[in-house]
Amino acid sequence: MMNETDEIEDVEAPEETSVESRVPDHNEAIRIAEALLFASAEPLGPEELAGRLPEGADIQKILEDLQEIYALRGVNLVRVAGKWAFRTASDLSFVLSRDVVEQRKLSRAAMETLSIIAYHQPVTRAEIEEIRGVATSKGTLDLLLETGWIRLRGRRKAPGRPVTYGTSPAFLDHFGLDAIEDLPGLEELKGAGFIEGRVPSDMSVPVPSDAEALREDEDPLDQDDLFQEPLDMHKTETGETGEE
Amino acid sequence: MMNETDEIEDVEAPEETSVESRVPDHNEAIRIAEALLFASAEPLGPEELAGRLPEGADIQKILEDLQEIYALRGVNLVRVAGKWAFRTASDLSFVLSRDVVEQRKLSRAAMETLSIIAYHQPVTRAEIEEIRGVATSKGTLDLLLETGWIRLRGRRKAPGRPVTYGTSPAFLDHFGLDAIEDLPGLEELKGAGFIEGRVPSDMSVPVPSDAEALREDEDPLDQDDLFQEPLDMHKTETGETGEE
Amino acid sequence: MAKPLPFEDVEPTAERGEGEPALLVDVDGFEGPLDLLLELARRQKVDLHRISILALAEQYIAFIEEARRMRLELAADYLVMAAWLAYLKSRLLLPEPPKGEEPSAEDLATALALRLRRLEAIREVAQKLGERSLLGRDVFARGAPEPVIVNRDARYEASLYDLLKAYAQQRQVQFNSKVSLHKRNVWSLIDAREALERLVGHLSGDWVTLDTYLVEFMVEPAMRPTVLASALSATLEMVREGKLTVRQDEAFAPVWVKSADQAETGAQS
Repeated sequence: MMNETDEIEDVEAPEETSVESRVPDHNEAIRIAEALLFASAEPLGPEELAGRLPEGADIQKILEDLQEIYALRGVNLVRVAGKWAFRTASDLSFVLSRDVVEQRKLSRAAMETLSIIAYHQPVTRAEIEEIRGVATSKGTLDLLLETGWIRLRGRRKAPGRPVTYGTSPAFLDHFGLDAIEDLPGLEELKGAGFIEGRVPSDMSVPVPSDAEALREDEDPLDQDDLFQEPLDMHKTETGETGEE
Repeated sequence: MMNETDEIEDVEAPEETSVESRVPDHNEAIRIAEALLFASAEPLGPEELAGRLPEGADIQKILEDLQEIYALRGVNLVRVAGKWAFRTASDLSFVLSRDVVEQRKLSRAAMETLSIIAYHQPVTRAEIEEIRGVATSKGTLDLLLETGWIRLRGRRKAPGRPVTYGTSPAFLDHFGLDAIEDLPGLEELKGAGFIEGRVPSDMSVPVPSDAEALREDEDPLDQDDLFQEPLDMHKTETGETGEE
Repeated sequence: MAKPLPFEDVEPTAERGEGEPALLVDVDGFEGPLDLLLELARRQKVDLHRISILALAEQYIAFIEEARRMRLELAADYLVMAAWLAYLKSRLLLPEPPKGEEPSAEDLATALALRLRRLEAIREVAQKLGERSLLGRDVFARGAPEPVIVNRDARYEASLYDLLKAYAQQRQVQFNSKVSLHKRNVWSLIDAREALERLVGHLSGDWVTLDTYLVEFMVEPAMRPTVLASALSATLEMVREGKLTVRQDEAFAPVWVKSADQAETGAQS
């Protein structure tokens, strides 16, 4: 018995996947990925797709092919927040915006605050105020939390342990960004020295960073914080916590 | 317009109509229709599309072209109730469903009913009720049938010809019994502390039998009985039936 | 100071054009002193790198004085900034003292210029960000998402222990209920009443213990409780109706009955 188990390892070997033999499968995999992405309002990550695609599907290639197929169509495959989603072509906004039910525009103060959080994250309220030269109302931060675009990250390891803010994947999705490094004008800001990493440069932590992992100078949120901001919580976690 | 609709049949024939002049606009109109249909929460009718498409766009042709473009894709343009919508290709519906196995505990009522069926089989619903002293809901028996642990055996040769229930091999399997006769008898139940106190001498626990063969007092099931229990059915067949 | 409304429904408060003196005192249009300073700096129409902080300070102070002359309510931070700029201005105008602990006036001016540039920079990117193709404004997600259908396949769990316990408990309940049903022979209240009424007929004003009379009804020993209970109840009822008198000398002592004096002996028997 024991010495027969060797067979098991060989089971997967025969599929040498020379591209030729893969083509029909590849097309089928493209169709599957297309259906999945098309059906979903939310972007899907490669891992999520992989779980549904035939074993051994070349996800990278599938996505590239799909992107190309749709490049000139009225619906495009775009990459947001490291995931993939179909979105209407941006040049067609003029026909579609008519549907928009009274889109509320972020006020200048809120937009500025959001930008500071995006470009300087993780950032504390005091730092935001320092840059804007004016007190930030609680309302503005609450509202940004409510949009789901910003989140409480942790607490700065500093006197008073102020809460640090950062952006969420929903922020990237809303602004059509693949990653935080794609923020417009980021390089210029860095070049001008306006975005100073508080973290020693040898740590190679990108500035700004919306990574899940906390930085050296951040502590996790306290238990209380999680209940103070139910709006934020139930964006990131699945229910449970923030429910009252 | 009307006399040109003949074209529809040879859609694939190289578009001879004055398409040339129309092409750029037509393609743009297709893109717009595509985006509108994609983004709309409801299927769109030709009139609704007409309101958004460039003046003079040939809606019929646009929809036909779109339908053709998507015919072999993972997403198809389909007509629903006279309106149009994109839908996942029907052959791919499987990718949009996921099977989740949920562990559930049997209710006390179900457990009691099951135990009576196990010990007293073949047993009718009325007999179960007599032992339990309460009415047995249809739901409880359906649920037990769904577990696959009980089965309809036959019909009692008695007025009303009530259905008789018994346990299945899956029951033995689940409860780790080699045979139904391995269920402990009265003395063993007492010995194991399941029954305390005095037991009247005339009371006994039957020796159960789950033999395939019907008993003297059982008739085979009617043809109809086999279709009365869809819950039981879709255990054996693959999905399809039980979808609502 | 502008009220920090998170969303504005109207267009952003009028673009502040140049050369419109009325705007000079429109403090409401500004997001704090730094914003006001930035606006004033923009009016110098020079690169922020080459801005004259001294000139800027003078303009700001003039602005604030004008505003106060018009009795406009000014938020404290505008005044604080004015005071600080007045101090900076005086230091910039006076010869620098020998190097001390404090940063030089030049350093302070440079730091302020840097802050202004940084604010301007973030404003620019904020604008660029807002000009992107925004989801829900310019680009749209699937309007009718087709959710993944989750087929829940319930796998039921039950242990042999639970099975046996469920069975044993029911059977035990059944044994117990059957036991009492078979063995219990109840002497009902009605039986007791009839028997007692017959008894009253036989009584001739003498005290009789209830027990002696009841013995004949206790067909089996198990019936004693039910006979006693029913008889006592019936007795009490008849006492209430004035047909019987009852007495007990002490707790647990025999119960004595006799027909009441004015008892009509009822023609029942």
